[in-house]
Amino acid sequence: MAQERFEPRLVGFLCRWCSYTGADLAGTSRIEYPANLATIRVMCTGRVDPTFVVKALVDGADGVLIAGCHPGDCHYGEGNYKAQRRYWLLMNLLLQFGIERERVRLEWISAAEGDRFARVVRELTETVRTLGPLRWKERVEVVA
Amino acid sequence: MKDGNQIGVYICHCGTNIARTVDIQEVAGFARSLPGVAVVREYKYMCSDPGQALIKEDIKSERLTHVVVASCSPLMHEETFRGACEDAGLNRFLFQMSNIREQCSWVHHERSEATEKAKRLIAAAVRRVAQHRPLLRQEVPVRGEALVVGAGIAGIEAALRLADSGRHVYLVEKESSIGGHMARFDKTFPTLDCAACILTPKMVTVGQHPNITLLTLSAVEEVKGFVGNFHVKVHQHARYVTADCTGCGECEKVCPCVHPNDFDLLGSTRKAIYRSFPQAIPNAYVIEKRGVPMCEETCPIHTRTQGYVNLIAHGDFTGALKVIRDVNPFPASLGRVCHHPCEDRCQRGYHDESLAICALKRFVADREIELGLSPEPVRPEPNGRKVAVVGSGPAGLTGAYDLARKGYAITIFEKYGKPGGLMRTGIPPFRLPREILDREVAHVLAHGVELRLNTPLGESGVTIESLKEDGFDAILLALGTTKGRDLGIPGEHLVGVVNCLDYLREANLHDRAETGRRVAVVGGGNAAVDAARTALRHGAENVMILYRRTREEMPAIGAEIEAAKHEGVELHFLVNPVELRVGPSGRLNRVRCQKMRLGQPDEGGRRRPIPIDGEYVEFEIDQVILAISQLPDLDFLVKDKDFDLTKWATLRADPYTCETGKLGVFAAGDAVTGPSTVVEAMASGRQAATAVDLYLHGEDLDILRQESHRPQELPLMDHVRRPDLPRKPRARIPVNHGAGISFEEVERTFTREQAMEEAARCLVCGGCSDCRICSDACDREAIDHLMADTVHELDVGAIVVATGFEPYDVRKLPRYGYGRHDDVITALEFERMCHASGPTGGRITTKKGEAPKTVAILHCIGSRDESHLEYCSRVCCMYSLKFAHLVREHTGAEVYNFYIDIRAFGKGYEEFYKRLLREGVHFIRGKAAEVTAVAESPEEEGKLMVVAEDTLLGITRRVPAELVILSAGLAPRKDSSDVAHVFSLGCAQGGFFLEKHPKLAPVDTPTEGIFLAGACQGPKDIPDSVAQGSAAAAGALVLMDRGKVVLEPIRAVIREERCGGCKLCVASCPFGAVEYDAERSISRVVRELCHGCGTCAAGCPSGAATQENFEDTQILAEIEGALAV
Amino acid sequence: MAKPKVAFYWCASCGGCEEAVVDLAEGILPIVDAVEIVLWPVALDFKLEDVRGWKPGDVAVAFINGSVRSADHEMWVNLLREKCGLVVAFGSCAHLGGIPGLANCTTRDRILENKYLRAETVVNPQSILPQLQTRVDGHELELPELWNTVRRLDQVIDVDYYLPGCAPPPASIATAVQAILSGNLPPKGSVLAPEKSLCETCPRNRAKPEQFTIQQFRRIATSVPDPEKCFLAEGYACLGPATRGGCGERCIRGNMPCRGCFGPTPDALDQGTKFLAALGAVTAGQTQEEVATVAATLADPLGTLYRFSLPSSLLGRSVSDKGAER
Amino acid sequence: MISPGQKVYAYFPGCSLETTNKAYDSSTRNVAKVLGVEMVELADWNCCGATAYLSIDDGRAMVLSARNLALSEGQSRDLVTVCSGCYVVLHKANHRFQEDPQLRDRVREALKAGGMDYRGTVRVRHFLDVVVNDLGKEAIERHVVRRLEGLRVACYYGCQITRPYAEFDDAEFPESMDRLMGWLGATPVDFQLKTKCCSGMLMTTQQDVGLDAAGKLLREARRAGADCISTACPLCQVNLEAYQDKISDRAGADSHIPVLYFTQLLGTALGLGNRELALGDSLTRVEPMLAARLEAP
Repeated sequence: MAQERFEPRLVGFLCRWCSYTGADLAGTSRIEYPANLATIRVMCTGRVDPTFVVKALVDGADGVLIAGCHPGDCHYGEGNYKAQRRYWLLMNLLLQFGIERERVRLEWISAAEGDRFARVVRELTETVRTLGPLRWKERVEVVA
Repeated sequence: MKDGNQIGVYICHCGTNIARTVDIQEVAGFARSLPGVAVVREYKYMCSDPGQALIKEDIKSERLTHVVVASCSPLMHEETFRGACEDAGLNRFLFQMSNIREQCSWVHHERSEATEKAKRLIAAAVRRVAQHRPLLRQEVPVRGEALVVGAGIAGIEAALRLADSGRHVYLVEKESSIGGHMARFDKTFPTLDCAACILTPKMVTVGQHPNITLLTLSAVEEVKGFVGNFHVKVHQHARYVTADCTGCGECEKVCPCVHPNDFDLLGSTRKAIYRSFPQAIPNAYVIEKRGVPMCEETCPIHTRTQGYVNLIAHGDFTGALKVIRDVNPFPASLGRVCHHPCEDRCQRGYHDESLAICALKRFVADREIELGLSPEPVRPEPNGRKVAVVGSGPAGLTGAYDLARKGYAITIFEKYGKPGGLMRTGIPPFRLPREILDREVAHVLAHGVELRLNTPLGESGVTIESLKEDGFDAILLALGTTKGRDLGIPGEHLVGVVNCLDYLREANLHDRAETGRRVAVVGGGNAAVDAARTALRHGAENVMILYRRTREEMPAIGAEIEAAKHEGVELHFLVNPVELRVGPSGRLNRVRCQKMRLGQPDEGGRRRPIPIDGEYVEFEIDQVILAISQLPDLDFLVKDKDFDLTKWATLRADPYTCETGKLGVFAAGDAVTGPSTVVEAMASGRQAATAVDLYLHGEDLDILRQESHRPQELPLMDHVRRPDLPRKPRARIPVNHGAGISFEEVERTFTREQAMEEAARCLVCGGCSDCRICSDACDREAIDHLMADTVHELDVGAIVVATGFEPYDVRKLPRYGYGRHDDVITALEFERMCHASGPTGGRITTKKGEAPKTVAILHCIGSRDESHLEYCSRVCCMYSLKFAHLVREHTGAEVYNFYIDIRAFGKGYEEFYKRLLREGVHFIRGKAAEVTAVAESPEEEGKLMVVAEDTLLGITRRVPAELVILSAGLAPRKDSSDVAHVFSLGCAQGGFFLEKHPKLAPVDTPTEGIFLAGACQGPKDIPDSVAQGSAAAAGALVLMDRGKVVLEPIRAVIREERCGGCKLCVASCPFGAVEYDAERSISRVVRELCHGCGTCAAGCPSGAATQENFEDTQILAEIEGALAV
Repeated sequence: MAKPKVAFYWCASCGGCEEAVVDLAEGILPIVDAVEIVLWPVALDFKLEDVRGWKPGDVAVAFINGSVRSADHEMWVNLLREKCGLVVAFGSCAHLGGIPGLANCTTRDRILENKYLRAETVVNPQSILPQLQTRVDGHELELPELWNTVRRLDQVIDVDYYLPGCAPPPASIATAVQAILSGNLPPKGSVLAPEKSLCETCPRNRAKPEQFTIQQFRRIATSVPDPEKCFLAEGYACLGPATRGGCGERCIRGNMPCRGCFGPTPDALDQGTKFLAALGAVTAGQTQEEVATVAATLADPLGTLYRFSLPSSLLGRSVSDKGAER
Repeated sequence: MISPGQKVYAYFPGCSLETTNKAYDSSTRNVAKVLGVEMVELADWNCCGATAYLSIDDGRAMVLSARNLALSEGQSRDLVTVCSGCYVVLHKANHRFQEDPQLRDRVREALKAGGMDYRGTVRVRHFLDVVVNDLGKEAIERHVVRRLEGLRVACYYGCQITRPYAEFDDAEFPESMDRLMGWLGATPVDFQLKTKCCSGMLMTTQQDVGLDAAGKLLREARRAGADCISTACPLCQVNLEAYQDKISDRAGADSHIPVLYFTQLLGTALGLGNRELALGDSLTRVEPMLAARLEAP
């Protein structure tokens, strides 16, 4: 029998001004993309605490998306820059924990880039699908 | 989840929008299973009144503690449902929305997947809302003033509406007049009424409206604050013409500077002082100043070069001379001997050759002499102060000149029997004829300056003390350099070795200089070359210059070196004298030189000479003139301990204030700076004079220390490096070869014609040449060339952005030959061509001036083109039809429209199209491929051919046309991204500003209090722009009339009891809204300043900072929920 | 009436916590007067059987230090939990996992391999690794099993109070004991230390600028910090902002940045990621390249951010046996 | 030995420069020498993967191209070619490689078999781009010893050098070569067909079409008053120079005009001799024309 295709569970933190609006635009323009991502709206990517990302991974997410305004376009000036700095610090950390960098993605998606949002979700879904499930809690138990 | 929660979940079908792909029943069932959920209902349209009623009902009857609505995007209806909760007495923030339409049912087609995702989203919302707590909203007042940015038709409309309703409006416009693109149009489609007739009245009203403050030539630099309370910085560029201007136009008549007219286009021109168009508002002239040109910048005395050059070009030689004499008493002399750095970075030089500026200066000066005119000295009321100037060289004389023109009584003390310093003792007459020098010194003296000759500084003459006793309030020392530097080699003191300065002085002052038969001049500066040429004139048979570097490094003026060579002076390079030897006769007869090579450049940038070991060369000579370097003679002065020397043996004086160690004594010129050129010495003298003036007015000299900011190189003029600017080499200075080797002057001056032609080569890269004759022409004295830019700080409640568009640059589509074929023109150019007050006075014509028999109008140039503008520019079809009509009407020519589709979308537009069809305009369905002059058949010879595929006939057509109009698309302005940044707007379609909602909020932006109007939001025709202008005004008025705005409580909060005062939140806040309280070692949020981004909450390492309605617990719960399924 | 009985026990521990008790110096005397120490392996002889013999609740309080990483530890802490009224997690290891917790960035096998086969100083020609059972001349010897994952005390048994610090400062030990003896106790589960971060009492906080940027991170291993200036502002990853105060700033005064032994503040879910979030506001860089470059200068983030709290981090351990390297 | 500051490039001649277009090769190499541009021939280079193969199996064609790219990767030098065909194909390979993950894997797979790998970091350049943009006006003018004063040149770019990849000039109306000729003292004429079709392979398959296409170019160049046509592509060169008699007969109009590579004109201005520039190989009256128009060196 053919074994069932792995459907990654993804969480996305979207800034309210650009990326969340962009995601809505994908909707109003009816651009189809995989249903794996559940979005969480924040005012600015600057609000995205790396703790949230880790929390999501621990609670069963196989991948995480952080999406905000393009550099220079941040509604609050520089929130996205701070997000990017946190992101890179976090990437180095996750690597040491044995979590592949590809599972957590930072993207700049403007309110006008519905298609881009769809593409990013598609890509992330595919990437994580190839990486396979994270199943953090189980794996930590196994190695315990 | 807190105990006792009664959560209500409401799932919307949104007609079939959601229900089609999401299994509502299943989701509802799932929702019931969620902890804390008391009620689950689904309804066709939750946003409808009955839908909301359901919620309100349950809140009351079921005593709901929290509400979740799963429907469309919160950006769409969050406010609606929050309102519903509030109506039913539930705090509006105990609500959470779940977006299962835009982000679920509309983007996923597989029903099962969409349903599963809907469950996750709802679970997330339920968990989150359980953590919500009641919040209060804060109200802040709204200011009554409004800012409108951009004064095209949209901005004008918005401004008038606001002003008429009694609000004060600041209308900011980048150009010198309001009116925008519409002001350039002739007729408007489809009604064909004249644009000016409908626009001008509105413009006039704006100009006169008591409630409108009009700021032209202005740009918004910074926007701070928030809705209702914006703080705006506006930078207004100087107009250089005051409000007193009546627009009479006298200034325009006299202005010598001609520039391309970028308003009228089609190669028409305007003056540097101009008015875009007759109906301009404000109806005042404006001067285009691009900045300080390099010729003026690099001139040590900052002569307003372009000022006099352009006056010369127009034959106003007296005016030119006046401009020069403002800063320079020696035009004729400098016109001969100046090393003219002004010519080094002339923009004309980038195109062909730099301007012969120096020679032009000489021309006007010489002409005055020719005509026997003499300049009028400026003699103001004496101010009763006396200043002594010691030394009558260029530095001293310039200092005296400046001070005398300020009303000081000046006495100059000169060591030698004649005035002029090195200009006389150093520069030989064949370069600077004595009558010229005498004349210009006389002009300085004519300012009431007293000259005492043969009066050196020292016992034999005057001393600092004696001068003070004689009642001089200040003393300016301009002692110059009179001593030559020694080589320090054996034989230097033999008979026949003479120092250059002494040699020249004897020759120039007393016309008797002992000169050998074979003379070697050592050195590479101007003095060396002068000495060599002088030696020839004093009977030397053979003169050589020995220089240790090469021709490249010679400091002397190139032309002089050439002249010397021409006269037979031998140049020996890379040789350095090491010994002077006597022959059998016991007299000097040989100079032994070390051969040199060039090493690495020194700090001065000149390559250092390095001896080549063991390689020597000898020259037969009987006289050596040493011209290495010069020193001031300060032996007497330094006996006074107040004066001391630098390590270069020059007099120590403050480089900014020229003060010496002794109070009231200032110093300038070569004695301070070391050897320099005439003009550099003059600059030094001027600097000292300025200091003396300040000093005698008891002012603080430190203001001289402020580094006067040096403006950088001006942007190149557009036409530089462009083929259409004809290349024209600079005029050559006539040389008087007849003179041969005599004391007669060698170089001659320009002829009148030569001068005017040469001057006309100036590109006036400064925009305005700063000749200032317009000031004389203006009897209202409305012109102020020194006017400075101003920065306005405005407080406004609302902002309307109406910055408009720009036509797509058709040069980016070279296949249509714009710029290569004269008769391919843009739509805007055609608008001006039709315009009665345009460059052709309304005549439709080819470049040759003939009325075209066939005209082609190419639609969609740039538009609907993936590699240019992907979108349809909306108006091009209609204005192209308008053009077609105008062409028929004016010329009766055959008109061919090449179109993709005709988009006649507006009221009366389709009818207009029909009308054109009836008028016999040809329509070819197919976008033009190219415009070519390459003939494929004899009958095509000499014609422009428009090539296109006729998609109705399915054939390629080649249509001849005498005039081709490119209907360019509408593009975002080049600076749109900067503007977007200033107003924190989003950009779509490569630069058009993003509205809040494409249908429901077309003039709002995501930033509350900022509105959009007109083409800056997207291509638009006039009616739509006007409508948006009104709509935006209405939006702004709503805010202002309400008088207050409610701030969403999503602000950051820092819990004191948990804050350790690490200050990292202070660093993370982009709005400076967090302040640190050192007393209590905690940080605090200033609510009014907080914009609610939450960056500090995320970044608080101890978790003491949090964001209302986006608390960690709430977001973490949402994460759990999203993953719980 | 009889003195309350007190037990001290150590699991995976360095002995520093025992030292801390001794460091009470004469301060220990009143305690010794007030209580009867029934178990203290480091100081008194004892028999497992005796402890097994205790009745539940017999002993008032057990102070357990060290992290839990073997079957033997597990047996002991369960035993003590059963017999003692209160259990206090004593010191960073019991509280957070501590230094031994860093073992969670690799695997047991790799540790044994390194320790018994690879280490420079090891001579082990037959490559013998520790065995659970061994026969040595007729005797069956047992070794407790070493766990792959190190745990903090409350991941194994229920804990009443936490006494943080590596090691807990004598002063706070004294107050803790006093509190227990006097019986006026804070709510169960409390950490017996202040709730604010170290910066509040840090002598250098006043000198700390409100705005600063870290161009690159520095390490005390390779450069000497200015004794006056704020470590973080100088580019040292000082965990003070993300760490409870109450330690008496012993490290700071020794010109050593805070390494976080007191653990996160009550509102911080994860000491490491929280600190990392804070760094985002003060590290340099705009473009991805710049940012990545600066980030790369923070050596061994895992070891730096979780030096004492890896088992307490959200992720708990690394699943890569290369976690120790970077 | 390469002196510091000297520019170094990997040079990819391509097949036609070893056969029909030797002149292009030698003129390029010699010009580079004079300009102090080090052009190291790519060792063991192979077919660029040329157009024909692309239409049969682009995957494999890409592997061919990628092998060349792989060879020059890691030398951190741009890969320079003078053949517009090679240029566009290598470019295409690079772009496809970056855009299409499947293809990338397939190519890398194939390369692996040969013990090679490609990471996609090589920059492909046309020599014209290098001359005009890397060296630039000042550098060129400094080396000019024989200004082409009075020589009127029709600069012909062909279709591939700026399309589809307008990397260094406008796609439809490039001007680099015109500027270069200006620096050399020559006068570029307004040649509007500068990127129109030279008929490419049609010359061999549909000759009548080919002759007309090429004929248009020749006659327009004459009409514009050019003394010669300057080309940047081996195939253009052949199509323009090899059929001038046929074309003249067919059109009943004299369509003869000298055609030479831009490198040959550049070389002439740099003082290189006819041999070094292999002007003798030309099928048109290049040498007489130059002799007539220019002062003897």
